[in-house]
Amino acid sequence: MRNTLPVLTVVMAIIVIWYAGAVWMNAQWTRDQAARAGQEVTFSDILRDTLAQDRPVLPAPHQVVVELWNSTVVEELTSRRGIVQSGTLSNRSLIYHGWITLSATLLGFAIGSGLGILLAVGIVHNRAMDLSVMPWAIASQTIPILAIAPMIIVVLNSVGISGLLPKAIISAYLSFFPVVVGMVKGLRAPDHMQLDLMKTYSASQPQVFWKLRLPSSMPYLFASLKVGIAASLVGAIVGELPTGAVAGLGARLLAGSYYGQTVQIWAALIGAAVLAGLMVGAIGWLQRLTLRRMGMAR
Amino acid sequence: MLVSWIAERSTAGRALRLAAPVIFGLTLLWLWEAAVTGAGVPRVILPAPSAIAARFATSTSILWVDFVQTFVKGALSGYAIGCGAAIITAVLIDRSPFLTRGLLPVGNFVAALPIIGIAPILVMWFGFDWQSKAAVVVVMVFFPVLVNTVEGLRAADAMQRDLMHTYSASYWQALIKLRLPAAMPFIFNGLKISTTLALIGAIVAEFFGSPIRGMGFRISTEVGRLGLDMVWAEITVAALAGSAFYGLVSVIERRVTFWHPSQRGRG
Amino acid sequence: MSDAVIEARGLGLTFQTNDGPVHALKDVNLTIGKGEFVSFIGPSGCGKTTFLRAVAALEHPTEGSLTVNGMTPDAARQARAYGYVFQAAGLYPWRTIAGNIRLPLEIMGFDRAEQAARVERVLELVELKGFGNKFPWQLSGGMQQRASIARALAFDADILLMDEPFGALDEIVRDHLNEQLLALWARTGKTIGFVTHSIPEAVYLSTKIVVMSPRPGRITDVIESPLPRERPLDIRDTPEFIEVAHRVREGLRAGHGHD
Amino acid sequence: MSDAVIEARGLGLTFQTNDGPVHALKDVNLTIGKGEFVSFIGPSGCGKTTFLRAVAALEHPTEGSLTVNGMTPDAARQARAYGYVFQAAGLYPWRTIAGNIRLPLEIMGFDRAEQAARVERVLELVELKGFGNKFPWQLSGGMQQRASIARALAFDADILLMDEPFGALDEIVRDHLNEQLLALWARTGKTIGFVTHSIPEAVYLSTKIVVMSPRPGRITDVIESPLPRERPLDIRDTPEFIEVAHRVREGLRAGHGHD
Amino acid sequence: ADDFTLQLKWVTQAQFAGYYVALENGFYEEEDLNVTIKPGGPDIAPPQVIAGGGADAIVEWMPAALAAREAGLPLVNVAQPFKSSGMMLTCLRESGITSPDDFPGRTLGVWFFGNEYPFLSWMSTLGIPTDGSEGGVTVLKQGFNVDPLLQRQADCISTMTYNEYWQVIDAGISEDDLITFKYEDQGVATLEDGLYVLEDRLGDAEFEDRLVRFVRASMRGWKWAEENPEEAAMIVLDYDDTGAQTEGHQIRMMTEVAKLTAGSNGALDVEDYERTVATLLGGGSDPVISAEPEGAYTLAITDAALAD
Ligand SMILES: Nc1ncnc2c1ncn2[C@@H]1O[C@H](COP(=O)(O)OP(=O)(O)OP(=O)(O)O)[C@@H](O)[C@H]1O
Ligand SMILES: Nc1ncnc2c1ncn2[C@@H]1O[C@H](COP(=O)(O)OP(=O)(O)OP(=O)(O)O)[C@@H](O)[C@H]1O
Ligand SMILES: Cc1ncc(C[n+]2csc(CCO)c2C)c(N)n1
Ligand SMILES: [Mg+2]
Ligand SMILES: [Mg+2]
Repeated sequence: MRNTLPVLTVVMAIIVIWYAGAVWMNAQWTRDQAARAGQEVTFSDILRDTLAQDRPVLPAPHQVVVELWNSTVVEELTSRRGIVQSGTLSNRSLIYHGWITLSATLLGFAIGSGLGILLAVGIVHNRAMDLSVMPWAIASQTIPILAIAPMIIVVLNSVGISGLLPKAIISAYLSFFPVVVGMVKGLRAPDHMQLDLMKTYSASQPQVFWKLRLPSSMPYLFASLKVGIAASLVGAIVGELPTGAVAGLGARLLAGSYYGQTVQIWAALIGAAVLAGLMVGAIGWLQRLTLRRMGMAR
Repeated sequence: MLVSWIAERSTAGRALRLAAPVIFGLTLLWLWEAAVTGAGVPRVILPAPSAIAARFATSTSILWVDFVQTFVKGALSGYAIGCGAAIITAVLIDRSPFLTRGLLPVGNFVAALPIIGIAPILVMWFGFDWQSKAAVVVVMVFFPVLVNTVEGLRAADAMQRDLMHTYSASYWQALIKLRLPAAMPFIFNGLKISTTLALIGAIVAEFFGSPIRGMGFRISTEVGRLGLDMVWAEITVAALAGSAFYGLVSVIERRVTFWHPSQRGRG
Repeated sequence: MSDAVIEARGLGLTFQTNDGPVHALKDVNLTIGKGEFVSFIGPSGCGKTTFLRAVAALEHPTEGSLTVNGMTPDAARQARAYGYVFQAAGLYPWRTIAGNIRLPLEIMGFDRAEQAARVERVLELVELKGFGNKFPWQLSGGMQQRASIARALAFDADILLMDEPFGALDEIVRDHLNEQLLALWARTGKTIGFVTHSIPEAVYLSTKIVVMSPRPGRITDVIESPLPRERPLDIRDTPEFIEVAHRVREGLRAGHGHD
Repeated sequence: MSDAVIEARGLGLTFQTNDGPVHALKDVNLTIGKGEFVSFIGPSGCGKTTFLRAVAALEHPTEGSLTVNGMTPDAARQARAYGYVFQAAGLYPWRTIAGNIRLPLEIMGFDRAEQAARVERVLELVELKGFGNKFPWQLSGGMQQRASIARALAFDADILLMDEPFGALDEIVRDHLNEQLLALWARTGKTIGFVTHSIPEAVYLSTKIVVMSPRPGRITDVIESPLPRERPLDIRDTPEFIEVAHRVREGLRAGHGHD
Repeated sequence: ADDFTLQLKWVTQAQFAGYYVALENGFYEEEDLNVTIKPGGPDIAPPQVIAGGGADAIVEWMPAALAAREAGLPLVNVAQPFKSSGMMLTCLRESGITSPDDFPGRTLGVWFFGNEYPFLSWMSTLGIPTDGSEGGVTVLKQGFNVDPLLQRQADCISTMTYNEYWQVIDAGISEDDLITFKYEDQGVATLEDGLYVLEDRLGDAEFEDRLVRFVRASMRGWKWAEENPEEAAMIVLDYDDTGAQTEGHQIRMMTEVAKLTAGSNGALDVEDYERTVATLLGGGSDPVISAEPEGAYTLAITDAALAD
């Protein structure tokens, strides 16, 4: 892999900066504690203490790694609730919570990007929709989801919908918008001559769509999907809060923050970031595949 | 349908262009009012539009203070910093193939951090006032703008690039005279999506600690107090401000990317 | 001429631009009968492309009337009356050459086998056999132009509108394609509108030559060709041919003088 | 020829494509001296564009050697030795015509006043005065091509590479531009590489005519022109001219036979 | 079995141990009830949930419940397992605060979302403005944890005796470095975690019967929890789906909660109620409720539940 070296370099750089930041940001606490205890601190004391605090402002990378390891592998292999001993994933493991969030994200992304593409198709083809949908799609995005999410959940619960779907709907709500914006632009990207050619064939709207608009929207589509799937993940995590925040990375983040478990928050954050990175990476891979097949990768 | 009838007729009239969404919206509001009053939905669940309007009218000073705190201080500053940082990062990534391969995959990881996770941390780092909200906004808008800019910087076609080669243009000259203009349609996609993200981010971040003003503060407090009419009055402000913000960016987009087929086709 | 295919009366077309209106066509009167081969020649920017586009309903005249087969150009387009070769090749970059040529066939609902057969035939006609699987950017400029000609010839439109189709081709290929085009025209009786900058080409191909002059775009001369329909390549050395060519050149020069 | 500007020895260039390699150039040997005007002529797809692009360091040869001013093409490009006119106009849509022409001047750091003066001068040269404020899509095909010629002429590169620059122009504008180009060449002593499909144009302009044939692209004939440097338009009727034109046509035909 | 849904005020923790114990130990089952316990969270307003039909009963603080009543949602207290208040304001000693007189000019962290009422009425009793005006305090909307104190972004923060206070301690600040003001000690205590239902459902005999059985079983759960804090904490841990709670913290929370529930058999002490109402009505220009509530509680349910 020719990417390995650059990625490793960047990761190394981040880790170095991270350590420096941890020392710098946690030092205040160390000094305060020492002052309360009436002690002098040397630089090496600071170094030692800042990288091993229980409630650091910024946990050191190795603390997060240990937490990640413990809350995945160790938890599943050795704990009473782990998969080895109970046969099911432990509710203390990030694998379990990650999976809960991932399933809501994927469902939400499917709904959201599907809806986004449909709306974009409508907007591009129908003047009435062009004029009326977009302002409301924009307005819908300015409504803070956290404020209405509980209402959505209450309403959905009262019609008997619960579980994965309400979360997925909130996730879809956040992800459809980037897809609409990108796809409207993409579907309008064919240049005049390309459209004129279709006109001379007197091609029907669906034909223009499938043979011209859709192929030329590909670069925009993939950029939108990448943003959309990241938004889906954020949506799924947000959606976990009003569902009682019982499971999923969002619940984990929140629970971590109730109890000031900074290390646990960071572990969940890294978990979410890894999920996001993998999903965005997957779409990038799909993009390269598609563009190569379309002869557009040069 | 009424809306499509109007749309058909409105090829010329600018007033009518506005009329379609307004009529659509009024219909929606009317249905809402009817549903709430008719079906007897408890007002602690969903207040009627009329109640919201009444509350709006009597609370303009609070709404204004909240608006300044959240939108002007939190969202706008975060938006400017976040979008700027994303574009600069995209250019850095683009500048060096090494970073393209190194930073972009890592960027995918870092930039999609969920707001719920970072908001408490950023409040801890940057304090309770608008600075931490701006920081949350920075993180939220970064990714969409980054992805779109990176994509856009690849959009110049081969012949356009070859021309720059023949001039032996420096990297920066090619960037400013070719790559960035060609990337603008993409960049503006990111900027438009980010307008609404900035607002959401600033509001939601206030849920995690704030001074006792701000749209997010008011919303979460009033939900707890069952003051749902106030909640919706704030949401109305958010929707208006967000739409205006989006509209403004769209107008700028139209002026900057007038040459792109998606803009040239209309108007 | 009872069966006029294209009929323009007092046709005018003005573009509105950021710095004032551009009168691309003004007071154009022209009748093209069924089965005619009409060439348009004139200085750059005189409105040839604009006229062809108006006929194909890609631009809408701002003055006068234009009918095609007695209908509006829009209606005629709906009836799929046109094959159009654009001045620039305009191939879709995500389709191979064969895929590009297949495009109109797919749209018009030809069946698979027929599509393949036609693609094969026109690729051969424009001497691009073996390049079907290449993508447009893998072809030279002239090859792209030939592919776009093939695309327009693949289906049988009654009216063929060609905007400088052979501009980027060398003499020999050009001669070959001229012959092929004449043969096709003789065989099918299509009506052809053809923009060219080459006076010999115009004279060699056409039954009627329209000379235009710019700003605003007007017709300055319409020359009915006295040449027989049957035209071997060496007809170009006959006195009639040279005579017509001379008249065209004079018309062109006059148009330029105006500028 | 001691002061060779462009020197190709055993030059080969192969493109790798999805369905096998394409040999665009093979075993090309050519020396172009300082101040020469060299035309390239040959069937569509024979590698003319590819050769010009290789000289301008836009493609990299896979075999043999190519030097420009004794350096690699890349180094020569760095020294801003080239003006290049592409086969398609390739104007930037977000710049006006004047803005497009100004582009290389901005990049090369001419001052404001100088930029304006040069833009004005070349717009006039290509007869586009008054169109400076238009955007590319508001121009006809030929006008776009002229704008792209103006863009290449606006700055003073020592080597001018022109890929069918006059393909979309009518005879009269073309004659005018031919004369202008010759005058410019005489005045400045530039080295010019020029692709054309017009045999008379090639003969009229060049000191040396390179005839190429395709698949793989090779040089089949290099004709040193016996015509004097001073060339009025009516030189085209002299026997020497016709003689050279004949030889070129023969070379072309031979190349095609190979196909 | 009859279905019954309870909406908690906050996430699964020992604060609600009685209900989880009753569920785990089958007390509800014995009453022929099929109980669902819904955890709360930072943006779940239990009154809203009950108004939307999402729950049969909710756990809520009395100030919020009475305010909701004034806002038009007729909540009625049917049981009061918590006798005393666990709220306090915790300050760093190094801030120099020694009594409420030192508050003006300070920055105080407060929970909002309907939890601000006790604080506001305390301040208005003290005559300290909270709107940022001269001579008042600067109020911060406190997040979910004690960071503002640790980061010294606030001089004092709100804490519960059973939860946040210990987090401060756990963070490494010794009790000596802290100074606390309990609402109980300041005479402004208001009733916390009570059970509330919607008034219009109380006429329904079938519902009342279910409710009686629910309260009876819940109180059994509470008493069991008081006696067996460690086991109760473990039960809570089992029901915590987030897996974020720790054993030590929950056992300690249970121990502290037991002190607050100790004085209650479940029945509302009317004197406490009246003290709460007086606190909320009294003091300052901006009382939490503006009029003496009517019918905001009923003793009928606990009477029936505790009869045998
Ligand atoms: N990027 C590319 N990838 C693959 N093949 C290419 C590429 N560019 C050119 N070719 C092939 O190289 C050969 C020479 O192309 P070139 O463009 O040099 O021809 P040309 O002489 O300029 O022709 P024309 O007169 O039609 O412009 C052609 O067969 C073409 O298909
Ligand atoms: N979309 C447009 N907007 C504004 N002006 C235009 C537009 N299209 C063409 N024109 C103008 O109309 C005139 C005629 O253009 P047209 O393309 O018809 O010329 P042409 O005869 O085809 O020239 P050429 O031989 O160079 O292709 C030109 O002056 C051109 O600038
Ligand atoms: C928005 C919001 N913020 C803080 C709390 C804090 N709080 C109030 S009661 C309680 C239980 C004790 O731990 C807690 C933590 C809340 N409920 N809602
Ligand atoms: Mg034209
Ligand atoms: Mg070429």
